[in-house]
Amino acid sequence: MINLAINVGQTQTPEAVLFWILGPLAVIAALGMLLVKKAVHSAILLAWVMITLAIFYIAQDAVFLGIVQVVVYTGAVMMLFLFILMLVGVDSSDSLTETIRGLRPIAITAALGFGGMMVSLLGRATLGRTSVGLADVNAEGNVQALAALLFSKYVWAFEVVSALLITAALGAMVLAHNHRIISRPTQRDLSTARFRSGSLASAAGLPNPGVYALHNAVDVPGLLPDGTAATSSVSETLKARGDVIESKPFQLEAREEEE
Amino acid sequence: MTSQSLVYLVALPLFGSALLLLGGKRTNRWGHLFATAISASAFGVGLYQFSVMLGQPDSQRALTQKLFSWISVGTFQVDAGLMVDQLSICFVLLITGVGTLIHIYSIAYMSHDLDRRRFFAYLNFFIAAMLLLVLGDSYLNLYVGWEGVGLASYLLIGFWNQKPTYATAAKKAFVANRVGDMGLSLAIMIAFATLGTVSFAGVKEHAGQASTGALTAIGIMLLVAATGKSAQFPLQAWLGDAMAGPTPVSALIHAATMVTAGVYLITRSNFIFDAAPTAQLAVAIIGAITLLFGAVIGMAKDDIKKALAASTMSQIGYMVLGAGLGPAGYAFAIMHLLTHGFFKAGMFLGAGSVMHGMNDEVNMRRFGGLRKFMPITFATFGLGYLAIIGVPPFAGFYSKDKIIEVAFNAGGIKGITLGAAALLGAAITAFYMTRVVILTFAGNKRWDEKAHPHESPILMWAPMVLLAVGSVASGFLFTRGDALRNWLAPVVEPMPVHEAELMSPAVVSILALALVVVGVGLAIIKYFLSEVPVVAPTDVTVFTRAARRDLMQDDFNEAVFMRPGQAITRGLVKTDVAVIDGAVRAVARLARGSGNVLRTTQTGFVRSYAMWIFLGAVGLVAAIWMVTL
Amino acid sequence: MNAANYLYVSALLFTIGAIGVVVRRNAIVVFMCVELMLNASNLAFVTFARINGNLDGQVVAFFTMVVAACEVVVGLAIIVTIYRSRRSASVDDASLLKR
Amino acid sequence: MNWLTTLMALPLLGALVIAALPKSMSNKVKPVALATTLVVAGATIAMAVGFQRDNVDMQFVEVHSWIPSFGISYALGVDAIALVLILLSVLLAPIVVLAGWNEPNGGRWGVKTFYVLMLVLETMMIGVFAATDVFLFYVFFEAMLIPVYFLIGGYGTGERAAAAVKFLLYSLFGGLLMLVSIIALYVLSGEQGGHTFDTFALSHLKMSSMTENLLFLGFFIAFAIKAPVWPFHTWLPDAAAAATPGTSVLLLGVLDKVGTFGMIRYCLTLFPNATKTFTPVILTLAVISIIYGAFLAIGQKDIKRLIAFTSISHFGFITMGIFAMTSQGHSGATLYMFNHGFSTAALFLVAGWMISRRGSSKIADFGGLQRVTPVMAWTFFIAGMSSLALPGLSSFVSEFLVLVGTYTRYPVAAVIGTFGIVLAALYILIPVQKALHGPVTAGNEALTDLNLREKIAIAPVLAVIVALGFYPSPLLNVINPGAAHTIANAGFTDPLPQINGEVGK
Repeated sequence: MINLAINVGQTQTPEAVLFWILGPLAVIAALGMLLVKKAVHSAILLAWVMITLAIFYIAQDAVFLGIVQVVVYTGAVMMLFLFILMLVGVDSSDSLTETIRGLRPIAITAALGFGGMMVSLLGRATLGRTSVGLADVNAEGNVQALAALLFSKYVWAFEVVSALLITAALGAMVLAHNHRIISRPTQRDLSTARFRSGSLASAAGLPNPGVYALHNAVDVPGLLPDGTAATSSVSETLKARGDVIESKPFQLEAREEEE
Repeated sequence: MTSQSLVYLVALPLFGSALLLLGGKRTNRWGHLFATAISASAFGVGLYQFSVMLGQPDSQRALTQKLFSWISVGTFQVDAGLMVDQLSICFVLLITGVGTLIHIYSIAYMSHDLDRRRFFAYLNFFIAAMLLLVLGDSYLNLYVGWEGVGLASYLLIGFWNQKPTYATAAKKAFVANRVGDMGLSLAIMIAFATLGTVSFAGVKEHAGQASTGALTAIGIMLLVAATGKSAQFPLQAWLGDAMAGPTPVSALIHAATMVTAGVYLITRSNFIFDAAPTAQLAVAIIGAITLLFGAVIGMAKDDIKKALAASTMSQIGYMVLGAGLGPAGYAFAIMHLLTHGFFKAGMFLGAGSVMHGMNDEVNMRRFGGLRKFMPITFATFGLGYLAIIGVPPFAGFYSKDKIIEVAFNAGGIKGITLGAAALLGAAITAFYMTRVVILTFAGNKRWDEKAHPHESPILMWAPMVLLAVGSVASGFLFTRGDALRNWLAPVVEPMPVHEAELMSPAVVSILALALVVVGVGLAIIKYFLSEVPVVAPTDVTVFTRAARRDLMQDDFNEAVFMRPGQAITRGLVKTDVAVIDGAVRAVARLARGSGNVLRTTQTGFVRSYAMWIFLGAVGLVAAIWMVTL
Repeated sequence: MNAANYLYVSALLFTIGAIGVVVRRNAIVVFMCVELMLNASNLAFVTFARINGNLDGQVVAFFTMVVAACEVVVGLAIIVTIYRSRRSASVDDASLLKR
Repeated sequence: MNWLTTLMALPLLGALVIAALPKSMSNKVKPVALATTLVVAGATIAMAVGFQRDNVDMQFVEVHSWIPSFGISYALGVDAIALVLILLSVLLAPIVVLAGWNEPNGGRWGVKTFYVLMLVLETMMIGVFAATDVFLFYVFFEAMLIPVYFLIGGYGTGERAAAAVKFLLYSLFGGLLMLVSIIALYVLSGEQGGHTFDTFALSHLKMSSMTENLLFLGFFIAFAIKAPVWPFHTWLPDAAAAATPGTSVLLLGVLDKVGTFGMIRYCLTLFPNATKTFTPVILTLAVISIIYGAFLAIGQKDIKRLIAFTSISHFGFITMGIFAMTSQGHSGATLYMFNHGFSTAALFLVAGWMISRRGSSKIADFGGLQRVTPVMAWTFFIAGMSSLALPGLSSFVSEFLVLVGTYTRYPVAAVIGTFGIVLAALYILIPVQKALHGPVTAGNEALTDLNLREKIAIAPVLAVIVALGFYPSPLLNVINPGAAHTIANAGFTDPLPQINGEVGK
């Protein structure tokens, strides 16, 4: 099935059709990335662009790369972005007005200049030959050819890159790890602290967020027996980010004393 | 004919002055006597040389002594050589003779001065320098003596330099001399460039082949040097102020010896001037102008020393005029120089003794009637006076009239103008000299209270008497059988006296005497018969006022040279600091300024750095784009 | 269809990525724009591989992907640490190096 | 026996000994310094005796390869001119140490550092004159600046830091220009035979006139800054006024001579045709320096700046002598370098003593010193006379030779130069009158006269000035062959007198 799809892609017109549909879309998506306010939206648009590129790779007989692009790059790296976005604040949007005076006009003119010149250069650049195409090279399959090349000519680069990956991983861990100054309180410490702290109000533990309330999200504080919100039930980071939703609407109204 | 003793003439006084200067306090007691002995011994050596020369036949009289090769670079060979010939022996005897007399005179005159040792050291140094000047066998040796004498006059004029005016006078004298020296060094350079040698013999030998243009240039430059040293017309402003020095100095340097160095230079380079008629004419003209210039100033000066200084300037004008009249005039110029040496030095010493008596009063309007109080001084001064105005039996008559006669005989309008100027000069000389004598010795007393004039001690009047004898007899001795002319003949090759002279000697003499009588009469009327005011009258003609201010020579010099010079200096100092140094400081400011400008690009925002990177990329692409255009 | 067309798309994407880096203030968006630029260059590599008929282009693209991955990991770790200490992911806040 | 290396090693040895002296023997520092300089002086005189006068090429030659890959060799050698200048610097050193006995006290660093710097400077002075390898010459040329910078900056007076920096940057700028030319030479020599820095080899390089002119300019501007020629002179008065008198003597007496020496040794020999093309310009600059320096000297209020400006005028004479290209001019210029060294040393040392006694360097603050301190006044007067080239003193012989030499080829330049001697009279006599003559003004009554040490220091200087004035031939006989050789191989001959050439005695 795959080969069929690939062969279909090879012929002249379907590739052009593919290109003329997906190309502009990718460019629009990229432009969208610039103009959209919310970071999440631009992340999504970037994912879209990456998928288009993957398709282009496959269209250009780079099947292995296309798959890797989808699986590794878009799959892992983009997801990492979203994960970090989650941490930093999904809805953190920054206003598009420019703070540094004079930066935007220069940037735009520079970009136009750059793009214009690149395009005109590419237009004028004579490649000297029509595209040779990878048919004969991928004779026994793109992956095998790539592997042969990778482990013959570029084996040294391959080893170095692997070392780089390991160091990157270690580096990220070191960077993101923050050393706890006070030791992590054990269960025993927490319970003695609950009972030793002046009032026993919270000795029996506090209601978890979302309990007794109509909204079970993690950012809505739980209710105390007397109906007021237990602020300590929402995690510190959410409170710091100010994402805690007002629990008033979810509180039970005090029922009139019928009996 | 070489001689081994010439060097002592210069070495002795040099050694004397060095010993006194370096000796310091220890030599105070006998310092002055030692110096006088040295000067006398120099005179002795001079006489010995003279006697040796007398023994030689006419042509080989010149004695030379080569000490060592002073400077020898490529073709520029100068030996430290000394030469005495007929011309320089006259000077040697004059310098050492009059010098010794003045040393004796100074013993008494400077007796109360606590720096006497230093004074005698300077006098000896002067004698040494002057002897080197006249004994040098090349223009460069002469130049060393020339500047040495300038330094000596600077030291002696500024002897009492604790008074600022005297120090300024000394500086003025040295700078004026230096301007003249510039002329002399240029002359030497032209001589070397055209003739390849600077020794007198060498220049004389090659003078024939050189172009008249070069010779005229050398002549003019020598004239500039002469005017500088002998205080002739353009550079004469310093002589009046030079009277700031002690009177023996004025007598020795500014009457007898140094100021005549210019005449010696012109006479010594007669071969150049004879071959460059225009230069010779210039010399005569300068002589005539200074002659009148000095005489006019002499009439208006109340300070006795300044009056005598002005008269010296005018008498030297005569000598330069004589020297400028070609071979005929050289002998008479030298004769007048020698006789002037006697009577002018005598008169200066007389003035010195008058000042000594009147506790250093110089204003003649404060003298009067000193005849009875200082008989010897009056007598010697009188004899000198008679000699200078040219009364027949005395020395002045013989030498000055001859110059006037030669001036007339120069022929043509040149002869007449120069002769007339000389005659007029003679008349004016008679007038102001009589004025000096009358104001000082005749008439009624105009002294201020403290003055109690007395005759000066023997050590002072003895030299004056000797000089007086000299001023009486010397004229007669020199002209008896043309002794001096024949003596100088080998040096100056006199032309045969051509008959077609404008006036016979007798006519000239009568004419001169008549004018002298007129001058004397006028002076007697003005100063002897009428009352002489103690304070100089102010309502006087513009000529007298001008003459009192030295015919505006100082104002002219200050307006043309000094003030513009100071302005240039101040301007250059300002521009140097502002422009050239400013340029250097501007470079420094530029560096710091550009540093500030670039600093503003560090905004701290990551995005602006990103922009710079992106602009770099754009620049790169643009370059590629243009290259592949 | 001439293979060079892909190069035009890659150039455009690259320029848009560049503007994004310069203009946007949120660190993560800037980071994404960098990723976009890398992808654009990967596309160019692949296209040239196809034009020149050998796989070197693809190998380089492959390596670029790996390096991009490492870069993202470390970059995001840095952004997190900055966020943790500074409570803001805006690029302009970290401007202590101002003159 | 390689003389030159030992000569250069001796001062360093002295410096080491001084540095090693323990705190307890700190009063021994000055005697050791004096002893070292005297030993070096003695050794140099011993070497000079062995110098053959008529042998024109380099003597006492030592060549050891230093950086073979670039063809740079540690090559030393001395011709007449270099020998004379080494003698000058080596003779001045003990005089400066003896005269400036209490100069180093009160500096930014200790007394030891002062003498270590001084001795290191002496080594470099010998090195710069003795180097025959252009690169080695350049190394010494730049290295010399460092000790002087610290001497001015650390021990000077007034705004010494600014003056030191200005001096350093100005000379460095010149040095860099020269470095460009040296590199160009290296490259050129690479094309024509092996890469070399040897002066002799380089002087035979063939190069187009354009490159030759540019290289010549590179060298000339560096040397024009060093020996201050008119437009590049503004650093000298500041440096001289700020430095201690001893340092100023070495700065003016020897360091500036490196500039004029460089003109003879490198500009003339390496680029003869360029010299011909640039001579008129340089002569005008020299004449301007003479007149400009003199006028500026007349207008100065500070005594050290005045002496500095007189030196600028004297350097104008030296440059004129060099580029007049006649044997008189050249011998005169070299002799002038030697004489000027001593006359400025005398002037500066006495001025230094006057300033240290009076406490101020303004000329107006002095007055009537003739009465209060006669010996000091007399030494200042004689030094002044030698500075205005009074005949009978050494400067006259050299100045007259320079003027005569210039006149035979460029009469106009010589005439304007001669006008300089009148200005010289002014710029010496005005301060002499203000400081020495006139009544004893306030603050000058209690000045003490020269003590024995100072008299011993100044006596030899004045003796040399007077002796060379009357009998310059021992020095002239050494200089003449060297000068004639330099001119001959620069392709010049003396202009013959205008009459038909045969020269009478």
